[in-house]
Amino acid sequence: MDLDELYQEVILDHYKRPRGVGLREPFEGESHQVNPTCGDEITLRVHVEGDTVADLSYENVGCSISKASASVLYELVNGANIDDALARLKEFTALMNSRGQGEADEETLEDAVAFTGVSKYPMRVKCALLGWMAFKDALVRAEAVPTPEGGAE
Amino acid sequence: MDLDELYQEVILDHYKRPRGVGLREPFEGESHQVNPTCGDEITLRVHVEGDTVADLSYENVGCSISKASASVLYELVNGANIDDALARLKEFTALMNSRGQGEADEETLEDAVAFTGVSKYPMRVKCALLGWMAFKDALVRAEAVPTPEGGAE
Amino acid sequence: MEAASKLDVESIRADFPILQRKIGDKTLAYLDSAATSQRPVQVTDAMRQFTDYSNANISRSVHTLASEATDAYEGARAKVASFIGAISPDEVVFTKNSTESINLITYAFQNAAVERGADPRFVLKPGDEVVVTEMEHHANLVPWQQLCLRTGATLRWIGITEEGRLDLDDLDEVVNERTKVVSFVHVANLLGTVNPTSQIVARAKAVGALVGLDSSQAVPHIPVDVAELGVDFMAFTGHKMLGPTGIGILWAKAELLDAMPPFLTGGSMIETVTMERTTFAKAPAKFEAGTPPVAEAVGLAAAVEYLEALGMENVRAHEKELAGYMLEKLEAVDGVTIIGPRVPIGRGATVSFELEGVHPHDVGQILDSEGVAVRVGHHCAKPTCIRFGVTATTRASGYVYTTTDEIDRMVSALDKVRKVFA
Amino acid sequence: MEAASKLDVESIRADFPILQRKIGDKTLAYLDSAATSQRPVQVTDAMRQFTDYSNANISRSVHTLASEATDAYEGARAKVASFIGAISPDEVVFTKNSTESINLITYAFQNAAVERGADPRFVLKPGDEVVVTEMEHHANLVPWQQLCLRTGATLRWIGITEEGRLDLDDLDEVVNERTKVVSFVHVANLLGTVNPTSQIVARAKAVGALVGLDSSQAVPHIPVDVAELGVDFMAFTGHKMLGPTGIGILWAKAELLDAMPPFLTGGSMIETVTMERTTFAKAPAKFEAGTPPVAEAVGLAAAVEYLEALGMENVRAHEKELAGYMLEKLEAVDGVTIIGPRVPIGRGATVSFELEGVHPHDVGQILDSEGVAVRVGHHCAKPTCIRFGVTATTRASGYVYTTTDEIDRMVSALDKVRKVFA
Ligand SMILES: Cc1ncc(COP(=O)(O)O)c(C=O)c1O
Ligand SMILES: Cc1ncc(COP(=O)(O)O)c(C=O)c1O
Repeated sequence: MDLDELYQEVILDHYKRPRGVGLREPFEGESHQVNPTCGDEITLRVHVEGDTVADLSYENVGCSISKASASVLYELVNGANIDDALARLKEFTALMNSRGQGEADEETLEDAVAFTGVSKYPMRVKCALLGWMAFKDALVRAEAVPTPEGGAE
Repeated sequence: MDLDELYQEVILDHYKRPRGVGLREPFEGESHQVNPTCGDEITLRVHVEGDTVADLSYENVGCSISKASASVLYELVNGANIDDALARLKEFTALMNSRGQGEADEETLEDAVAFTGVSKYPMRVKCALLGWMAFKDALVRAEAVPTPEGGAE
Repeated sequence: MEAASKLDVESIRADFPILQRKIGDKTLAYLDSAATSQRPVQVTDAMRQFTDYSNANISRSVHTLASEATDAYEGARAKVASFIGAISPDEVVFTKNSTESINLITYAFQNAAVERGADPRFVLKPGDEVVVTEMEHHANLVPWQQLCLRTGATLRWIGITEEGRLDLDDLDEVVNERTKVVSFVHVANLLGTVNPTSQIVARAKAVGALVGLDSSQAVPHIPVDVAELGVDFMAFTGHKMLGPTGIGILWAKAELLDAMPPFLTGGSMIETVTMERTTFAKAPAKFEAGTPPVAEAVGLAAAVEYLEALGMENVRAHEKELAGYMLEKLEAVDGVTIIGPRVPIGRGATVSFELEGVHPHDVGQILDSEGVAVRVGHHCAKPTCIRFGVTATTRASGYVYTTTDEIDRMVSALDKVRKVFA
Repeated sequence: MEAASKLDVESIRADFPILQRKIGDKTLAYLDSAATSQRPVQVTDAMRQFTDYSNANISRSVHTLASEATDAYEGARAKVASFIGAISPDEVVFTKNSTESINLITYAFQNAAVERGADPRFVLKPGDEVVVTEMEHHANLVPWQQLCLRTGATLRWIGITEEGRLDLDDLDEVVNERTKVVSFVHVANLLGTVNPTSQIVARAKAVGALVGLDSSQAVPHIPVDVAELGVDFMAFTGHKMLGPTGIGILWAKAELLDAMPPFLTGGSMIETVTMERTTFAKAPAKFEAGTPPVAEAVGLAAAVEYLEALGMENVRAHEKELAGYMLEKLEAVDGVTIIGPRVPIGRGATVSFELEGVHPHDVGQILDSEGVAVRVGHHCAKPTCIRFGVTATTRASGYVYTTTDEIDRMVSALDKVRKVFA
């Protein structure tokens, strides 16, 4: 069990000092996600201006991984172009599902690279993805992206 | 597998030439019993006069053990005093549930002694008891004996 | 169709310790695989290894054992999904047996009747019809009967020809605009008939009915691909396919599972719970309340691997040979009448028969004394028995480990039966 | 109460191969037995021996294997019955887990609502009330919620005191003339509380309500006697009592089982079947549709034998000591708050706690890196979490093989947690 791999400095730092936390106005889409196994929750809002994520705001209860992940998400997508944000969402999701086999691109994922180790812990992947799933869903609700087949995840 | 123990001459003889078969009138109690595992069935009637089983009549489909057993039942209880018949019923049931450990009394059980071997074959005990259960139930229905707790078996 | 390679039955038999078993002084000839198959060491070893090394409850904690157990359980789901050609593991629900799988479907209808906003496909009313066949196992008959009793819908059925085939002459009448669901047996457990599915499935689709299969006797014996079959749901069971007892499978289209109300409720199937109100997880979790059969899933995965290594085409070819051999030998026995198809086409290696003047119980008993294990009774298919005017039959059934030698032993034991009851 | 003899934990541990398991380079300290217990070799050996020697489907044929399998299965039923003081094996129904056992009861009510001539005790109408507690596992809450939703009955519950005990002050108000059934947890899986039963049972009887227990966490840990408890039904589960997954138990009074409509329907639970109509077998067969968990019943019987050999009084005494030790050590850790009773009286060796400023997921993860397996999350008892204002807890739970040494390891690992999250 290489704990350091999981609890990287970057992650602990985001956990202790989360960026962008709080629910703000205005917003076009809001999503509430629950991790049924542990009861962790996030409420996340997006405010879209043109093709930009003008604000991403959230409140959450959860473990270090889920809280740090939401904070990193904020840093990565707040103020970003929606297409770029979606690309990062896709990249991060793939990394999390890679079971430790993924190669993270520091260029695009920045601090989120620190989550590479999490993908080796299947029971924690859901924690890391909770905020990102909420982001995806909030974009759909904001009608900033089309509804996926079978509804939002 | 000592087959001879199961398929005694006496049993095969009763199977091939069943005694007392056929449904007759008059009767006060009739019982229909099914063995849910194999679908074997018996319909059995009792005609009671005073404290005597004045007639026991039946029709059945089933294996050699169940048919021979009904035939032996007829021989043992037809024309008998009800108390004696019940004593035999009790004795025979105990013998069948003895898992090969029971000692049969030839004095009271007569041909039914041949069923001692059947008690070693748990899957066949139900066959041997089918007619006897019907007899017990028919007596209850004829109001010749009190209703047992929880209804007839 | 002839398979290129055959099964190496001798080396298969070495994997099944029970085949060394003596019954009295005779070696066991196990011809009762349609009731339950035997398990190879690969299955028992996998379960033992799991229990002694990784045992934990799943999906509920972050410790290493729980993670390994969850991986093993979900891995089994994925293996079963790919074995039957499901597009996603999420379409596979683990139950306790085929019977629960079918009840899960019938209770979806029953619960939809008392739930607000239920999917109209699951809402049955008087005038609606449900269709089964006359050759069902009780597992695919009684739940539908009960459902009809409770909703006022009408149960209808497709009959059986004298040869033991489905009588499709009046299919268009039986399956009609009033039909909401058609559920029928894929391979019949008493008759051995392998039912052609496409005509019934097409007709069901044409009238807008849901259509499902009881494939309890199919998945173990023939290649099965749910996409190819075009059905909406399918039930089968672990213990008939070299796997353990205690695990069954319901496959259903994702979209259908989403539309179905939950059945058993409790832990692990919820999204959130307060004292007042519960919301539910997505399928398959939605249908798996409580601790699932974890070790059994591990065993089932090993069984599927075993069958995949043999190749289901080879399994089918082997059983086709067995069926032909059984039919030929049995037909030659004095007083034997086969109940079910008498040619090894569109049938499996499960053969029911009557021996004139001897009750199946007695046939089975005497065969047992020769070490030959067959099943006798109504085989949980009483309506089929009624159709053929018998109360019970003797049934011999083969599987991957069955030899023609064992069939020969059964046939000679029938001579002994005739002697005892001459 | 002090037991005369204690458990010989070292020799017990030798029976559990998994306790030799290494997590990384640390030996496993398994403190998650409340989620699922481990299995001794006696259980796995019994199942293996059955599978390799006697495996067959039960009650369905006359051959030797079927007869042995039926004996083994029915023998397991008798063993379980005597273990819990049931007057007859026929009062014991095998299910797949506790969750199914409880659903079997709730569906008896649901089916009674749509069946003609149903026993009035099972017919719920608007105005009728069902009582549970706030400390239920979801398994004994969600099924009753669903039942109330579907019948219009009202769900009520007994609250929890700050100390984690049932608040019985307003018992007479909560359980009243409108109450038709009271179902409550015997030992709470999150709080560890062992609930006193007599007062609730007496009140339920006084108002003519049926009363049952979720004894999933009780039967494995303390002596349980259904006659003494005076309840009408009780649910528990194999995998928490040294037995395998895939088997659960419902005990209910014979008279009640007779009065209940069937739940799952299909093979082996019928008396006779035609295409039109089915009549049902008597209990317990009536409630055991399809192939039951035969090998699992064999394993469960071996588990019961193992527990009987230890003596349930000794098991209780051992766990009382563990509980006391755990509470004492945990209370001494900086930042730890126990959720549930803080004295080892009327509680089991299952202790939930919070560590200030650290989420249970992170606690569990770091404990795991030290080889210590605890469970973290809501433990399928979200309402209890809400009651105590937490979303999740860390829970350590001991059993017959648990040592104080393992508890020490957990406590020192908590230091490491505090360091990482300082
Ligand atoms: C109190 C209690 N009830 C019910 C259950 C459910 O048991 P199972 O998961 O075996 O159905 C559990 C265990 O998870 C429990 O602790
Ligand atoms: C055709 C068919 N359907 C359903 C079943 C029921 O399977 P299970 O007993 O595993 O529920 C069986 C086997 O008994 C069967 O042969």
